[in-house]
Amino acid sequence: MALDKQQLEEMYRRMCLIRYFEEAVIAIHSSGELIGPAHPYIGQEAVAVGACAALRDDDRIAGSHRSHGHPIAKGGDVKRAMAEILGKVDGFCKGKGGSMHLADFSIGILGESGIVASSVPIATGAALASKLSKKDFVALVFFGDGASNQGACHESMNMAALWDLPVIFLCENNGYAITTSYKNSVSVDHVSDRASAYGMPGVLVDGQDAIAVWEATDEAVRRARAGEGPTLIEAMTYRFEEHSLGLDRIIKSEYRSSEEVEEAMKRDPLVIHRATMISHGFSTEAECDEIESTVKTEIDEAVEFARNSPYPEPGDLYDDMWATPV
Amino acid sequence: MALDKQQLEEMYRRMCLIRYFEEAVIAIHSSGELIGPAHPYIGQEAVAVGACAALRDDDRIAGSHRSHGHPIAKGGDVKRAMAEILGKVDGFCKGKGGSMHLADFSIGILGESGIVASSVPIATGAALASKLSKKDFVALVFFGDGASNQGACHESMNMAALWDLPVIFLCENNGYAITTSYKNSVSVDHVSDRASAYGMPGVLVDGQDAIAVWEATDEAVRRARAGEGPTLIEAMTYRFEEHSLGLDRIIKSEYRSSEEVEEAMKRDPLVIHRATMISHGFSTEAECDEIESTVKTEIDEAVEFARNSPYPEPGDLYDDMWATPV
Amino acid sequence: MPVKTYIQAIQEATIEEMQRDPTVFMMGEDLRKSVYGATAGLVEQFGEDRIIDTPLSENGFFGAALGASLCGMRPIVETVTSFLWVGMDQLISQAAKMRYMFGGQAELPVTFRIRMFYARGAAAHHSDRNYPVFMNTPGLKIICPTNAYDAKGLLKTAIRDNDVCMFFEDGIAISSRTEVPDNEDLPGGELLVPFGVANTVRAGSDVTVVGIAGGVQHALDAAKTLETEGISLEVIDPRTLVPLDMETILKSVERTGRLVVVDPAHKVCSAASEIAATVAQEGFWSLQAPIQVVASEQVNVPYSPALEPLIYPTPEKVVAAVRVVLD
Amino acid sequence: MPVKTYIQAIQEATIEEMQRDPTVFMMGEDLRKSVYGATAGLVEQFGEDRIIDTPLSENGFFGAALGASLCGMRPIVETVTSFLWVGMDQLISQAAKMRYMFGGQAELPVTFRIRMFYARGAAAHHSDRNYPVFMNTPGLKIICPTNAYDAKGLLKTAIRDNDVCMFFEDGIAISSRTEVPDNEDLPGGELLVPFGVANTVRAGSDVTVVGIAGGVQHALDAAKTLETEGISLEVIDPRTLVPLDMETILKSVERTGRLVVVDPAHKVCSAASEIAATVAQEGFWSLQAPIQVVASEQVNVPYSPALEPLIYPTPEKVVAAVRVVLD
Ligand SMILES: Cc1ncc(C[n+]2csc(CCOP(=O)(O)OP(=O)(O)O)c2C)c(N)n1
Ligand SMILES: Cc1ncc(C[n+]2csc(CCOP(=O)(O)OP(=O)(O)O)c2C)c(N)n1
Ligand SMILES: [Mg+2]
Ligand SMILES: [Mg+2]
Repeated sequence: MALDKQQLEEMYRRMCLIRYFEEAVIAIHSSGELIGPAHPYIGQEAVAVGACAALRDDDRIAGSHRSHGHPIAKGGDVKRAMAEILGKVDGFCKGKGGSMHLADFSIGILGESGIVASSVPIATGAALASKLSKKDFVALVFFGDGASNQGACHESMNMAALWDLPVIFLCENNGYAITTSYKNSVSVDHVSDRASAYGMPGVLVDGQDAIAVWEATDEAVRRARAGEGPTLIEAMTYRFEEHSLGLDRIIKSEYRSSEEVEEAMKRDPLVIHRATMISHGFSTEAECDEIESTVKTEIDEAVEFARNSPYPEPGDLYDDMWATPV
Repeated sequence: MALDKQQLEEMYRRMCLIRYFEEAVIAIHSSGELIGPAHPYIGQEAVAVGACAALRDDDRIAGSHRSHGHPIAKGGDVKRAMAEILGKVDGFCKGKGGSMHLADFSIGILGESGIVASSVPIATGAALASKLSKKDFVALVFFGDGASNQGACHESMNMAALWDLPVIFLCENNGYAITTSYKNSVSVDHVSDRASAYGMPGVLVDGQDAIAVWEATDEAVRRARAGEGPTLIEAMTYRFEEHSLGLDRIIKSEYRSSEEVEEAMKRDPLVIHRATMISHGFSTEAECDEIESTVKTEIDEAVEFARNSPYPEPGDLYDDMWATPV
Repeated sequence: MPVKTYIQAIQEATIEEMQRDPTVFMMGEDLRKSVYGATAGLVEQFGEDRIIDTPLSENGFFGAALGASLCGMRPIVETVTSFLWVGMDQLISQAAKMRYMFGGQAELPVTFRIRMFYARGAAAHHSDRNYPVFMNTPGLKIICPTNAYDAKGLLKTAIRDNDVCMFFEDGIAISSRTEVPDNEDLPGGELLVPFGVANTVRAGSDVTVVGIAGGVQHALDAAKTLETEGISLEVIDPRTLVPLDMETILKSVERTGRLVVVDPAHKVCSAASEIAATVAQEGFWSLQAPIQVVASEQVNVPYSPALEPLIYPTPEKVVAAVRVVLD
Repeated sequence: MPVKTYIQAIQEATIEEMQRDPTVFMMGEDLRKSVYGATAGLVEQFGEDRIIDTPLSENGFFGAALGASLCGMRPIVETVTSFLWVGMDQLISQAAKMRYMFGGQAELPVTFRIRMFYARGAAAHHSDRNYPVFMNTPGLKIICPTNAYDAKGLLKTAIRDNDVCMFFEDGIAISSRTEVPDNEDLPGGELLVPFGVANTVRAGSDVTVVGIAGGVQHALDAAKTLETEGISLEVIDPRTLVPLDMETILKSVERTGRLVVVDPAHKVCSAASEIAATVAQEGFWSLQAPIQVVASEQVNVPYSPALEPLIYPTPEKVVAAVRVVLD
């Protein structure tokens, strides 16, 4: 393993950040403080964190609707993330984007898309910019198993392969698109099986194991930076919560069995990562506990910060529409 | 070979029909009688004819912008096709569609699309109707190498494979999308290599050999009718003319070498088919000549018919907009 | 008379039409589990062949619905305004144009049921009110029911119609409840609301207020407020935007001389603009005051609960517009 | 002063901006062989990295252009109106919304150069005049140059602008020739036409005629015809539809009291409707006659040369409309 103690602990810290962040969002939502949709990332933390651990600050990421985890994994400030979700001025987007749009361009977080798969071409374009401007940053886009069926993915992968773009297509296969099993929406066994149709490597990886995701991404990043082109990675993961906050009120019938959910939850990515750190002698139980409790405080502070941040003023409505106002 | 003399001769007849039809269209265009765009099918006749020879009248086809050949191969009336191209009332579409829209629903010609790849989902839906209504007709869609890069193809192939739809995706790889070599637009060696990404058979076939195209299509039709699902066929072919009538005035620089064009034109699908018929003892030279001359007359008559057909009246303008007028 | 929600009305219309005609079937995302609420229990009743869950491929399955309709089927497609952009090619180049382009050969009995969310913190990506965009290209019928009665009656008409119908389900109207008669109490035994016939929801004499989609309720609320001041609004709900019953609107303006149009869509090139322009052309001599359009601010939909409510029409904005035309 | 075609003007603007700024590059189909005429020789001059031929994947490469623009590049995308539908998701959900949605972080200096073919027998699939559709969703600048001078000056402005610009190249205007000054004869050394400033192409006193895209020429032709009868038209070319210089239009209507708007787009929810609606709201008291809109018939574009010409505005239709407003 090429990761050292500090890196592994930072990964653990970020996974905890995401987990507690999401738990806070769920609590806030059920209190009625948050009205819009929000899609918890709980259960998938190892994917975002493993992938972003292989990236530099100037590498770009783009995400999806289920995208609280991605910006946090990339190093985004949880205070500003939480403020955004509450629609406050101190949010990443001054409250204009919300849960599905947590961007921080200053550290390569190009934002997410509520329209499924719509950020895949955007990330491909970021990689094109890297190539054209002879920089060596890479772009990585997170998208779901459901998203993989959109034409936007096909077009982007074809272009990226044709032009050897430094882009990583990271499909988070959590088994479902809302209630639709990926077995009923993807016509082959694995999304990564489709890589060969573009002439790029397709890598299937355990998405509950942050280190495995890091390894696959690290190799894809190496390829990308070396000008060898794109990689399609499929991380098998699971969403522990319902599709979206509030949707549990709508989805009454079962679309996944409780046995399946229970089984999947046994492979908690935080537990797995913590166990690896300890069993390999990188960290002690106490050190891990310490990380957890620091993160808990950080999230409490983020909620506090977000709650105290003011709402935008009516006069802010038209700001940010145009670079040169019309 | 499972084709008999009559079938082979009918195939030859249709290939000649297409060839002479297109030559007549070119002549008409250069005389200035035709102003809109038209995309000659010359050089690709074996694809349409070979494929349609495997179809029944109630099977559906859909095509592209380069679609004079497809409806003729399916048995469409050349008189009405020519009248349509001249914008006359006796045209298939009463002059409202023109060169890119030669539909005759009564014999399964669902029409074409000027928007590249846009008829691929339509054909997929026709196949869905076949399945849902428990009929056994199949749908076949012709599209180009360029078209294969559109998201619409990806989405359609995935759905067709998922639902085992009786549809045949027939990619006519004529090497170019206008001036763009397919090597610069498709990131793998062959479009048919992409079939495995959907879990359907991918068949690469010599598109200059009508019999080879028929064989591949016939097997795909068998599969489709048996409920075994879709097939992707890639027919390697070549367009002998410029992309579009009139465009030769625009495309001044070479995008394909004259050697390449000459080499390709040596494999004229009409010559190849005629030679097969004769060498296998199905038909004599005289019989083939006879077919050709009958067809020539037929096309002359079609031109005559089209020229004599009246233009639509101004009062026809709003007809056919709505089933129930607004 | 039983009171029903908008969603119930939609579900009833769907069930009745599916029972009546075996070629009617549904396509969409997560229909079987009824994520958008109007398809609960349908798969149990009609089977998987008639309630089809599609992959996330709007352009692909919109087109597949069109293709199926060309071969004798009558698909109902469920989707959301914001996802229409993804399938726009099939909607404009095929759905709107095929019939004409093929000289009338193509029958396209497809109904797109389109949920229109807004005003609930869903941000710019899930708050489109884009029916005006589909009015520009001829070939699509545009239906905007504003209550359960119309939702049922118009949906049944749409499913039976042989043209492509785009049925916009206003996210504000969706929670409303209206009286919807039982079939046995109806002459003819069923509820069918014709296209192109506006509904004068409230008769009045001072100002004509045309409400579109969620705008109708704002108009009615404004009417109530102004009633207390002795100002009488005539509120018209066009119900369908293509075809559009301009006659009813023009006749009303003839009497009132004043027009306010309320449209939750973005103002520029909105349905409200179209109605205003038509009245400025054909009803000009009736007008005694400037036409007022109350539509959404020309700004993307902000997420923040502090900003989003500012952009949409409200009863207060309608009241203010009425005061302008009466000034 | 040298006379240039519209296409030459576009090519000149492109070359000047590419020379000036190394981050400007082009993406599109068959650019290197200049299938649409305005990119001839560019790949020889600027290399394959700056003149990129894309696969047939409009949604994909529109999005890639946007993504590249977020990382410091300034793409010019060449396409055709009718292919915009295919890439609509990227245009509406991303291009129009990203900047606002991300609180101003996203700069999107992308120019879409969009060829607008019509009136040449290309049938319904290749004859869209769809700029009004892009006016409804806020976030896109819409530019409609009607002559070579404006084409050059507005394109240069668009390429330098940090917002998404949609530059519609009218297929009728394309063959026109206009005087375009050489750079050395210009103060500042280059031709830049600002957005949001309408051009009063012809001063007049009886009727204000606003022409959009190809409509300007019809208005000018009508003006010539009517001049002989002593009727004086003021012809205004807004040049950009977003931003739209309503002030110039309203001021003109204040003087003439009469308005005709000529728009080759389909009439319903057109740019003409929007202008008419705005004048009916803000310029009402100036109006002395009904506003007349001369736009395309609300029917799909027929292929037949016997039908197609019937649907578009013509000078004769403009003359007839002017007679109505003077009646
Ligand atoms: C184009 C589009 N279609 C439909 C939706 C509604 N929708 C939101 S998330 C989702 C499922 C996405 O599934 P997947 O890509 O697997 O991501 P996951 O939710 O599992 O993380 C759907 C259908 C959407 N937002 N955009
Ligand atoms: C969506 C779309 N983009 C671009 C075009 C312009 N165009 C017409 S034909 C064509 C090339 C098509 O290539 P291919 O699919 O290989 O078919 P071929 O012309 O070779 O038969 C292009 C780019 C179009 N009609 N539709
Ligand atoms: Mg998923
Ligand atoms: Mg080709």
